[in-house]
Amino acid sequence: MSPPPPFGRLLIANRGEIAIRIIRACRELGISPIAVHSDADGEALHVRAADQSERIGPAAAAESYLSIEAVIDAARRSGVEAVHPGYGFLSENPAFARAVEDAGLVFVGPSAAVLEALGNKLAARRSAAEAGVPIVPGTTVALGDDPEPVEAIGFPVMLKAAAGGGGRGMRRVDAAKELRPAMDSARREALAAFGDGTIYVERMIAPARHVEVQLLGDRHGSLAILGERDCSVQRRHQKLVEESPSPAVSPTLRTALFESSRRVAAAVDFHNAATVEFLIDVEGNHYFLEMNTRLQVEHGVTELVTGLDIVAWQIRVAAGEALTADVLEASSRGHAIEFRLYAENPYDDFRPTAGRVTAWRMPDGPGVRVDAGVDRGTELRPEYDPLLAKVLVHAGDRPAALARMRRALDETRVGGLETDAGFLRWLVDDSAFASGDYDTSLIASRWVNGPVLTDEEAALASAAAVAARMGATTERPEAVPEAESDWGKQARREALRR
Amino acid sequence: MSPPPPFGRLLIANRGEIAIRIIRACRELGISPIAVHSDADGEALHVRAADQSERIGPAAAAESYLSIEAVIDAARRSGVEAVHPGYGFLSENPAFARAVEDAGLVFVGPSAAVLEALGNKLAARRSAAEAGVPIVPGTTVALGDDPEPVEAIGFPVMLKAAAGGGGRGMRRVDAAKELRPAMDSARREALAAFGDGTIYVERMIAPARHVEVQLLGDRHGSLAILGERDCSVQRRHQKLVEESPSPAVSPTLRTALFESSRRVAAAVDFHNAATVEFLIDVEGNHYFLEMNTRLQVEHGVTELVTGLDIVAWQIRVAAGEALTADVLEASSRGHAIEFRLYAENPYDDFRPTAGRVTAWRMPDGPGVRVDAGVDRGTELRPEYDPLLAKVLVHAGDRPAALARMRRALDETRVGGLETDAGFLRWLVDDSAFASGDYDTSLIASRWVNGPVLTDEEAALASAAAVAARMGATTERPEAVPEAESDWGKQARREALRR
Amino acid sequence: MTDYEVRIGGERCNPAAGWTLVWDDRAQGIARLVSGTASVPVVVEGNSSDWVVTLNGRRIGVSVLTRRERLLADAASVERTHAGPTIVKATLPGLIVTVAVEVGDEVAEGATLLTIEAMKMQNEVRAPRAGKVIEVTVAAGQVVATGASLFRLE
Amino acid sequence: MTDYEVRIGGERCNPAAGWTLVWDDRAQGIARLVSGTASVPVVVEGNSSDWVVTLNGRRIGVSVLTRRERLLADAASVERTHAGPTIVKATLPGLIVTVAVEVGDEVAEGATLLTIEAMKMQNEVRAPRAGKVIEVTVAAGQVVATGASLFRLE
Repeated sequence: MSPPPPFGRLLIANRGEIAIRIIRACRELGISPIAVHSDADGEALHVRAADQSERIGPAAAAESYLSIEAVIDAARRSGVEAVHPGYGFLSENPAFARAVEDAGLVFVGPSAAVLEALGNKLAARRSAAEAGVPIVPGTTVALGDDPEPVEAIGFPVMLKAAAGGGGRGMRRVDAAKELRPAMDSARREALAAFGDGTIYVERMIAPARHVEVQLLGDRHGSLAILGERDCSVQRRHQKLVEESPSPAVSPTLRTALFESSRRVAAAVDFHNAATVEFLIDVEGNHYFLEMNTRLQVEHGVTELVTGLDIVAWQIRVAAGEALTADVLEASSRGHAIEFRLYAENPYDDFRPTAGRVTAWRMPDGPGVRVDAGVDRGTELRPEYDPLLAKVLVHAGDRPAALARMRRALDETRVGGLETDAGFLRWLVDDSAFASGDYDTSLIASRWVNGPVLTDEEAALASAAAVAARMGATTERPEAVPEAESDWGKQARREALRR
Repeated sequence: MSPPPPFGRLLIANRGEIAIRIIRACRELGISPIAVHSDADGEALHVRAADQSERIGPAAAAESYLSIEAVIDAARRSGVEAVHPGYGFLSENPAFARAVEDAGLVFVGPSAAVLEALGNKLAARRSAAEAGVPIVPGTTVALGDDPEPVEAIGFPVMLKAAAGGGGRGMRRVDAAKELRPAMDSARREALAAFGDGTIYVERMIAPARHVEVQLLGDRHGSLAILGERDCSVQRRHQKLVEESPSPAVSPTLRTALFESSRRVAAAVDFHNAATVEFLIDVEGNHYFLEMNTRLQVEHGVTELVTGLDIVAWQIRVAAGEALTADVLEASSRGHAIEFRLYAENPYDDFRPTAGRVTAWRMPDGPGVRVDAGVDRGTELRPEYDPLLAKVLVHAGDRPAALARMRRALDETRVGGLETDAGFLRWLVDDSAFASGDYDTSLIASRWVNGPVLTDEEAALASAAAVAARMGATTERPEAVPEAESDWGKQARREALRR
Repeated sequence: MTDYEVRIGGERCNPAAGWTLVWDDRAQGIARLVSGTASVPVVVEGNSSDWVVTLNGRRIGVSVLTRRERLLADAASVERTHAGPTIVKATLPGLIVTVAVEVGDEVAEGATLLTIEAMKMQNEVRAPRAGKVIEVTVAAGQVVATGASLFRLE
Repeated sequence: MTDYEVRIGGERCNPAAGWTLVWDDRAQGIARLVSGTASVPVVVEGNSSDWVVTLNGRRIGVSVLTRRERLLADAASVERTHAGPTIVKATLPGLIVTVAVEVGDEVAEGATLLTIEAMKMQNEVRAPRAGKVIEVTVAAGQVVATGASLFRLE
């Protein structure tokens, strides 16, 4: 009935929600999932979800999740046949892919050569330009100490790390006098994050939409293009919200994006899953940014609109399976949105927070999917990414998806630490986001540090705190004996409108 | 951006998971949902999920959820504009629909006249036959004391309640000598359940598949046919598992089922949601059974494959909206399965159980939807239906959906009371179910009271209990000091295979 | 090392070796049994000698007895065997629909004694052993709670 | 009736009238505020006078003081205002990347004092008020826990 499992056992060289996502794919494919953990993660959710977990070192990521040697050792010890790197950590590291293959195991991802060719963002820019794909104007060689190439482009510009990813080593520079310190700080951050301080420069395209195209390829030369995602809602050049289809992409532009993506992929011997990222300017021109040769955080958005299981397919093509017609001819249905729930404070520039999760309730029901990496009692550690969970919705069209997301957020309850939920709840009602006509400056221009606490919110919070202090049996908050005030009525109307 | 809400406030004349499902639809439509509750349900999940809840009487359903007067009073008190009856209780009661309309409110369902015409299964049989739709051979008038019409059909036969539903008042009779007591007992059960002891008889079609077609109509004459569901896995003539598409329905049969459904609906002035039920015999002939003029428990299966929100559409068409092209041309994608999690003992003839839910963890992640009616701490009461939650999965094809359901069941944890989870976990691996080639006798012929506890299971349960008694810090169960036995290894292999 | 005797359904049972119980959410009894190479989800409820382990969705009653507890339990069991009447109790709460026997009736093992309506279903209560009905403590129309006495059999 | 004084961010605040707090899961602090016609989901944490209420995803610190507690708090606050040095503490644990000031530096309010790496991001610690740095207790490369002293300002 069910096909034989692609592998007997598979090691997941990652943690958090993506480790759990891969564990679920393994279970559904009949594969025994083996986790890894640092000393900080001995009781983490991903460890509890796997069949077994191998310790790979102390809490510091550099000595555990980023240690090629430790992960390869764990794979050898546990007798797995394949290794899935997830995203981040070692997922785009060619040396890791090579070490996995040298150990006689299958790396679930493109070949080391592809990771190498595309992992260097500068080399990827050159390769895309050669393939006839438009790139963001800027340098295609490493930036030295001479500021001349930057000044030739004209301010504002973006400095970027050649080894970059996740917004690290990225700096916007608006004037010549800011250039030198920005170059230094970008180089320092890039060196710390990637061990490579090489940077380059691109013209600042603003306003811009950030749109990416999902690719899935097999080892037999077939390539599926699984639609686009809009990732324009960002803070610190990192994505917070993704949706598919993109409200900014016309059928003509979609065809052009797909064609450019196909060319970039064709320039290398690509297989497995990857994403081609583009900026779209106000005229609808698209510019290649980079190609991420791994699973993306936001892959679930594409899974919802296409009905495909991208993670399962990653594993299947890694085992040599060919993509089926279902995948190659997949079409998009309805509208999907992902909101990322992070342990960070949106009222303080989205600064990461830490602490223990004391309340944890996730939404469910029709059209809602939650991929969580924590549960009640989890202690958030400063060593790792503060992503708590991804809340995804799928509905017939964009307005229905927004209404569903609003409902899902109202069902979501997290206590014990600051999260970006206040921002997400604001965003779903923001007129620019609701209209679909927004760009990468949305957070910077419309949120800043968020709206001030309204009198209504303060009064409701006060009522809750007083009632809690007085005990659960309180029938009404007794601190205010006078008759209901006008804004009390207003607050109820607000509450009703939600 | 989002359309104006169809109604300001809506009363949900139901409880449990379906009340929560409707509350969610209300929230997404911008409607304020108002619940009702009996004295037994003051702290129930559906009460906590609504904006407000009206008490409608004591625990006994006859004096609360089945009391037209109490529900209409609650609707008047709370100032709602519409009433959604859910399924069961008053959902197919023409007097209730009329009382709602007489109170100047909108009934979310077909007109009282349609409920009347189709609620009497005998009248519906006549109407279907007149419309040229094949019906199960049997009587089309009420059965008196004379056994002759039954004997003319030939045993085995099925006795059914004219006012029937949910398997109540249904009896299989295999021989003449069993007829009289079966007639008495069927009449008694029908009278108790529906206040109407009228019964009729149908020839027993066996082996048979039970397949139903989902309809959705507006008040402007448009009718959408939203595919079929297979409901052949039943105990006590009640459904436990549903899937779409049906593995037993060929394209030709599907066309015939849809045409028959269209004819049955056309014979009455139908609008809102309903389901036309059929039996399919081994030759692929279909026979009209009945038309349920309400939302079905299993509507979520159709929502998953079509991407539509049937409950939201029920409310929208009740407010006078026309079905859009999206709905009228909806197609099915992938495969969806629903398993119903009941508080009943599958090792004791699926006898209902009661008690308090002490552990409650539902699955999530890709392709999994849970519609739950309880949470941790809920006390299951004998007065009401023992449905705890519906676990639904959606995947690209049937084998992938089965694998996903197996994964979802392994993530599901319920403690404190006996549930049918042991049966469901068995079913997902049963060869007949997995093959898709099963019929309504599956439980009776393959499960009986379930497989005996294996030595492996007993030994694992023992290990868990001993470890629990010895405390959480136990590194291994110490009761068995000897080396690992052979079946211990076997148990691990079994565990791995899952 | 404590020497426990484990019984399931009255039968002695050896715990599987090499499996560790790891709590996932102790307050709810959610745990896993893990061996070097596998992980089996379970729910564990109970305390002292009486446990219920849910495995693959199946609730399995497990008694875990020390030597002392086993001796006491055996003694109690012998006493029960020798004691006369058996009390038939309601295993679920509900409404008594029909009572099929009267005081003085001789019933066979498995004979229907009464019908109780619960969760909208008719459930039959059967005789746990053959015997003579010496007391009927309920009547049709009455609502009973779990554990309520229904009959006494001699 | 107890007369509580409620403050949010140091400002006095009147609780909304006509709302009842209904616990949904008390152990987790999950609750709803309900009035006759509406229901607002909240999470409530804390005890005694210090509470955090999460409303629309926003965490709102609420102090609920009795008259006695208020008098004590006011006294303590006056004392703090008169006390000299301010200790700048780490608000999140992480690795000190750079220290931007030395003992003796005069800093403006909001000036960057050091950069701390946590969650893979560079976070700047700024001066809470203008003053002179009289002690630097950390150095680049050091890992600090939440609440660790970093600087003292005169």
